[in-house]
Amino acid sequence: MAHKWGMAVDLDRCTGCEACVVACRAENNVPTAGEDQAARERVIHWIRVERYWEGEFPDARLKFRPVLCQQCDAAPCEAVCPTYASYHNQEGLNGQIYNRCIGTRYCANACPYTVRFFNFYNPVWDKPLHLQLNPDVSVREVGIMEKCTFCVQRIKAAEIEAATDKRGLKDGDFTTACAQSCPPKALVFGDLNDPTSEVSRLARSRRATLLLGELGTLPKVSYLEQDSWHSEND
Amino acid sequence: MERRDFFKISAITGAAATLDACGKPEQQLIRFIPDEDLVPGIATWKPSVCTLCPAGCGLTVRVMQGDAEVVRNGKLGLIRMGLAKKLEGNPQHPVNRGKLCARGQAGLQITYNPDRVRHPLKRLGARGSGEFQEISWDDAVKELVSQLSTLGQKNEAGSVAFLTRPLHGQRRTLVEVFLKAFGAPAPVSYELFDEAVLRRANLLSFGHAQLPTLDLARARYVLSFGADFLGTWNSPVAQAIGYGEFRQGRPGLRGKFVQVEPRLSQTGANADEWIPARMGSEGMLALSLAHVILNQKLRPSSPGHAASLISGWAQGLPDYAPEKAEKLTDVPAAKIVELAQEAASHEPAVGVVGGAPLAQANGLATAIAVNALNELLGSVDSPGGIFFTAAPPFAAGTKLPEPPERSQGRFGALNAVLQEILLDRPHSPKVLLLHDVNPVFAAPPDAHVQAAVEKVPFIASFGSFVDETSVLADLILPDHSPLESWLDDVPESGLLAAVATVAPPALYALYNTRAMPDVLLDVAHQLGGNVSASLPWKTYDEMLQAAFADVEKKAGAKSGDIWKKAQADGWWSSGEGSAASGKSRLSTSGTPSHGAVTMSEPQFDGALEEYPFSFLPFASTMLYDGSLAHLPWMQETPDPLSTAMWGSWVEINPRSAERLGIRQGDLVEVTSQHGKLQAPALLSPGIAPGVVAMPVGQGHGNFGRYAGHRGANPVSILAAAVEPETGALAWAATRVKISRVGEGKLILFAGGMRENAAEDENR
Amino acid sequence: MKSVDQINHDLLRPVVHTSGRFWLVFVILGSVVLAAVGAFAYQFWEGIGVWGINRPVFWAFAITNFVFWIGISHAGTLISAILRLANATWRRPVTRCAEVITVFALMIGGMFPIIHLGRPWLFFWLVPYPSERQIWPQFRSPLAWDFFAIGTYLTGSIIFLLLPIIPDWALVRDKTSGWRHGLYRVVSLGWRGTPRQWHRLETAMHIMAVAIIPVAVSVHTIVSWDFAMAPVPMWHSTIFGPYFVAGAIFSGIAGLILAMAFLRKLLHLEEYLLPIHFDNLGKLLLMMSLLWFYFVFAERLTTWYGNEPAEMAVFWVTQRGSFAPLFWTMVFCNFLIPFPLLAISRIRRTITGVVIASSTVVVGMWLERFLIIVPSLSHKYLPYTYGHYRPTWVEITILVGTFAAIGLLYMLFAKFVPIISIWELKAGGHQKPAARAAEAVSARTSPMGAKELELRPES
Amino acid sequence: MRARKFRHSALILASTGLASLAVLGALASRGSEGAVSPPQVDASQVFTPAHRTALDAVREFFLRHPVPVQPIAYTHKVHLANGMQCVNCHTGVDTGPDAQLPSIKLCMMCHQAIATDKPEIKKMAAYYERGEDVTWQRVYNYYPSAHVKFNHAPHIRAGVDCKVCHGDMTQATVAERVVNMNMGFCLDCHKQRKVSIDCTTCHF
Repeated sequence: MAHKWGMAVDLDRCTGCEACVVACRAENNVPTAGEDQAARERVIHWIRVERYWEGEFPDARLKFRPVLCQQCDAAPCEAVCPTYASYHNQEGLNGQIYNRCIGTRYCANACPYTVRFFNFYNPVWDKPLHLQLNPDVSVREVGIMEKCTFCVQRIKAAEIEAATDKRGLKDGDFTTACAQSCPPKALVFGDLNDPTSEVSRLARSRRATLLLGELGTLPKVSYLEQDSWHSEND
Repeated sequence: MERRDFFKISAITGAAATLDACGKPEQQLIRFIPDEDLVPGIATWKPSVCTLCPAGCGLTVRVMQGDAEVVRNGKLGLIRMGLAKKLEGNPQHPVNRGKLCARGQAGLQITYNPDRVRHPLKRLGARGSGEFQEISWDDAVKELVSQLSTLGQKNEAGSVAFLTRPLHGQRRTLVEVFLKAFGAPAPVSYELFDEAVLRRANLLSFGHAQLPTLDLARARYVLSFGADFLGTWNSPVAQAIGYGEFRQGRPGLRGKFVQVEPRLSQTGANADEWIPARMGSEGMLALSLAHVILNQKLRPSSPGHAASLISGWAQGLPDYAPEKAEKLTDVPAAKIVELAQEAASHEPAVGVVGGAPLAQANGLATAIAVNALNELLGSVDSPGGIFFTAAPPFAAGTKLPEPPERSQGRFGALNAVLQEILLDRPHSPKVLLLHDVNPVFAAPPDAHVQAAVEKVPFIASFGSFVDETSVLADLILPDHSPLESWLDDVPESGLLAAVATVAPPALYALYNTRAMPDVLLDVAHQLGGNVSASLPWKTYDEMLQAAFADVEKKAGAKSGDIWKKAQADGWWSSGEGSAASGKSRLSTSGTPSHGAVTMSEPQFDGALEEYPFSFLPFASTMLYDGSLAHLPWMQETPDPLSTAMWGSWVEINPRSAERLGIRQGDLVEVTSQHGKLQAPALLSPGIAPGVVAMPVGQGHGNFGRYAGHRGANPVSILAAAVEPETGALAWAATRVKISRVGEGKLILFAGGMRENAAEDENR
Repeated sequence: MKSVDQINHDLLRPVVHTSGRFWLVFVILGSVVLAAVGAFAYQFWEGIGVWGINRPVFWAFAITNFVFWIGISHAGTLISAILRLANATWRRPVTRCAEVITVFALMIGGMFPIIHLGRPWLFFWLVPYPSERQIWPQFRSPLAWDFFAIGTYLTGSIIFLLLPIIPDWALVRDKTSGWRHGLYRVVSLGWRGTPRQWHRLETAMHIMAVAIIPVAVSVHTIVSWDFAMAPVPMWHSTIFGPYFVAGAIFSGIAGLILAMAFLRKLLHLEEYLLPIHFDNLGKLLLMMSLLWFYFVFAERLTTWYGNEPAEMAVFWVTQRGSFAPLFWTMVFCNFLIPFPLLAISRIRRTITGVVIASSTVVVGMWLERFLIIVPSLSHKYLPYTYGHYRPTWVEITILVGTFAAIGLLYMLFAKFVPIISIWELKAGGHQKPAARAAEAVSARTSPMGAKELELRPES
Repeated sequence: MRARKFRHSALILASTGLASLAVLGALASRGSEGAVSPPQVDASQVFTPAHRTALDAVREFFLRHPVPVQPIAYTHKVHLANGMQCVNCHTGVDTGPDAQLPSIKLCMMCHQAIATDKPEIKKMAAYYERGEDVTWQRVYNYYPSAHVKFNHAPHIRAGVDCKVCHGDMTQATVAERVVNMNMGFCLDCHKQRKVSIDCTTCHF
């Protein structure tokens, strides 16, 4: 059976530490925009930890929510791309084919999660910072849309490795950079078509919800909402 | 940095550079013969150690073949070498178990930082001018040796000061032995966020001058007094792993987490309940909780050693009845009772204290109060409570009980040296050695660090970067980056078993740098005599091996076994104290005798009338204490709460802001008795009206292109107040006033959110 | 009724005689256009980052201009086609001005989908052609639909414009000598005004007139679908098709009125472009203004009543938030100002009144496009990703350039083609085209009468 | 009239002629391009995927690869004739994504002794003396704007002969780009062998 890569985010575990954010930058050659581009709202973070305040002092509360490409099964970004740069592959990934992208930015508008990012200029790395670039991942040039790929390079590598020793992929053979780094294990990546995988188990949790699920985008990332605490006294 | 210039390079289709540099002019450089044979495109994983904070997490470095531009015997060329591509947690390491925090992962950018010092430097211009000239290692070392030996001849060996960041493992041993043999005073280690108060409290309470290990995974109720244990305090990764289990690791059982602090930290943001107690009153709250528990007999009162230190405990802490405490802490009496009952009724419940509450004049009392509360809750050295990790049986170095200097306030020690210099005492330092420490940035103005340092005749720095302190140096002997060096550490906390971490260099040195320990050994041998005799090793790894040989002897292992295993895995455990038993070797036998501790009101610098706000500097989640401000990844990763990037900000409660006519993003001036600074205001509902908070880390005058001249440094307006008993800097004991001065530049990742909030009110 | 000579003289003057003022205007407009081209070159070289767009506001000025100019283009063809089919005689001096606007506005508008690309040099990937990559454009994408819609519309309008020009070019050919004669000899495709030619021209024009109307409607509907197809607050709406078409015709008429006013002044066509024309067009404009207001009201009311959180965020940011000033300016420009000016017949009959109304409408309609695009993009579903937008000099230069460009193109056109359809005008002065053609058989005279024969050097 | 007619046609002819000339000129200029730029140190202090010159950009747009000039005239023919295998020097090709360009150490293993008198070998020995490696130029590589992540190992496992993509090296002296590896080339083979033609198979 074909794989169906998905992720579960346990908001009760997430501490908002943003280890995932940096892990993603390191893994996927996400360029550094620099101060003035940041001021122009052009920073690229394939995964971000959204935070929402609730209430005012002293009852103010904060909610963290890591948001990355939801890899929707009915992705609005795919249909609108005139060149198939954004498309759906057999494993349910929203492929982003950089070389095919002509930069209409239509996909970014169509995406309700605003998780698509654009290279407004050619990225630059002050030497020798470029030595850290991951050879397994493209460096995107000016005019190209980019977004979370579920670390497709890791998927491919794992598949090739599995094929080499003539076996199928098992749950936990590999994971995405963000999930790998997450200290409280808030991010769990895996195959949703494998009912025994941890991600499927979590996706079935009573706490599991979909982000903007009402839009019918069929995201493959499910969020496990925070539990509230109640002592057994009451 | 001049980005616009870079864009000038960009051309029409914008894509020619390939990662392997094919068909690019670099290809036309000469190539040097590679030192190592690698398989192209295949990653190898090498163990290493994270040195960015004291937690001592284990790393695996992803190394792949690449082409680096290097200078070999004067010629610029390419060499094919193994390059570090990514830092990840070492899956087997007992502290971080394959996980790694944001800062740790960004450590990669230290090695590849464009502003690294690439070869030894000798000062050209005036001190602080930053004009240096390249010299050879031989000359550099000769220079240092001559300076030292001249002192030796004038038998002024005592007037050598070694100023360093807190050292771990054998590095510390090496420096200590070196100075001892030379006849110089022990090294002075300094960092802003000093845990001396807690260490002292733990020494007095439990006999360990050591940070506790939190067993969150098994706790059911966590009461944190200002400890940012998920972000920057103690062993954040280990604690975050435990937190995950604490929340959802046990089916049907979800622990409750209460955070007591005046400003919601990243950790507090995850709490089920936030208690914004008055700054410096945390200890009183702890005592009040104890009072309720004792009074209502919620727990068998078995007064432990910590409890016996608290005056009035035996009488049931009459001064801290909830009603009285309410006046002291601003926490409603009813809430205090409720918390006490919850804590008592949910075993195991644990209290944690760290950070700002201890950076007060009453810090030690506060720490002991929480220790006592833990004893009352029966959560010391028991599952779901706090533990003290054993240390591996090294001969020299990190023996337990901790060397007393570990519970000495670092600021006190630093100040002592500075005073010597400023007052021209006899044997005041003539030679100052700096290692990876930046007191000019990280010490309050009244310490007059710069003035003192400038008075020292000769300064040598081992730093890899020219920062505010090392810019004053006469000689810079650049250290390898951590990934290029032999690393070792002995995690103080964050795990139950005694562990020794060691790792060989993950990659060959990119530049003409040398590891500080090797240089020190070289110097020792050139000095000869006693010094050279007490340090017989040629290189640091020999020394490490010797240390491990010692362990092997004790453990009765075959010589070389542990050494090899530790290198292969990146760590080795003696098994002493184990997760299974959940018991460490706690004994209050080592506790020094000490009189009763009386909890006192916090002392603030500045009159309430003139300076109405308590000023709370806090460790930045990304830039830590400022030592990571030179990493572009850290600059561009949004702060978890404010989403601010590339700058600093002043956090203030919307109500206070409204009263002062301050709007989001306005440039405000924060003034204390000791100085003023300007930064954009950030309105946050997560801070008490009487408090303004500011992240430490920005405001570097001289720390590379990414950190230099950006934001403001809150330390620059702090009072030089100390916790009297330890002499640790009381960095949370300053009052300030604040006023609007104009339009500020506040860069938020969630830049558009504010407007909507405003509109919500419009409706 | 003016004499044939008089008409010929007046309407051919601009073609055969070039004043110094022409060159002055030419230079001014030309340099503005050059500036815009320069700005684009800069963007092309540096990357689209030189614009003010950001995340999440990925579209702004470029797409606004695109929709705006496509809208303007609906002036012509639609109006002249309808008026032709309705056989409204007052249309005669107006039709060509209108059709010209269509063609040029389309050319300009059609450029923007390419200009706004991150990698404009790859625009041809929108063209379906078999390539070694073995991959085709994505036909589900509204942008691909745009490509075909605009392509069709442009071709159609060009034909629709050129057909009725042929007889006039023939006339110019006959009235001139030297290189001009040669040039018009080529372009007039050997028009002799034979009955068969007249008959074919009539038929062709009728076919085109009928065909172009659905095309025009479809084009702007498809343009509206660029937005309506995306799940973006206040975009994803069924009303967008008709809303855009109405808006298009609205701005189109306004554009036409302005163009006519300029021509009237610059080319001294006072006797041809009469107040009656402006009055009639003014009536049309009034109707469209009401229609536009109705659409806006319907759109806003349904949003507000529905009270869908994401949409309300956009709703409020336009009604009260940072975009409110622009929004209310738009309402003034498109309704509150033009409505009285056009409703009161005394003002409407004065050309000035109509012109003022039209110019506010042009501004207002540009704002409308902008307000459809930017507020929605800057306030999508997750408040964490809300954004701002400020244009840069590059975008502004390009915008100004488009207006200069259409002016320039219009001038040049008027230089090579009689801007008022001479033969139609004459025909208007005589009898119905069909009868005219029949008569032409016997006398072998085009409506221009015998004089033309004498003029022919061959005969 | 006739004269005028003639003038027009002449005018049209002339203009078209000029136009075509221009086009030809352009083509010719591209044709003459090829040899990589002379040795130079990369001055720029930054790494960027941007082109250095507009000409580079145009070349890449037309997918014209520079013709590499090898510092040493290495002949594949001779070495293969002597029974060496591709993988002997291009290590890693059967286990990983990339094929190694051998370092001079490998060459010198044999050429300490073998054919030391040959001029090219002398050249190499000179490199070795100077402690330098040979600056081999890669012959086959994708333009980065193609964003292709090609992995040799699976292809070799699938029994694709080296010569399918690299030509018959047993006949070649200095390696040249004899096979034009465009997307069509890859796709044809993949379709033929019924293996994935999903975009993310190669592009990511």
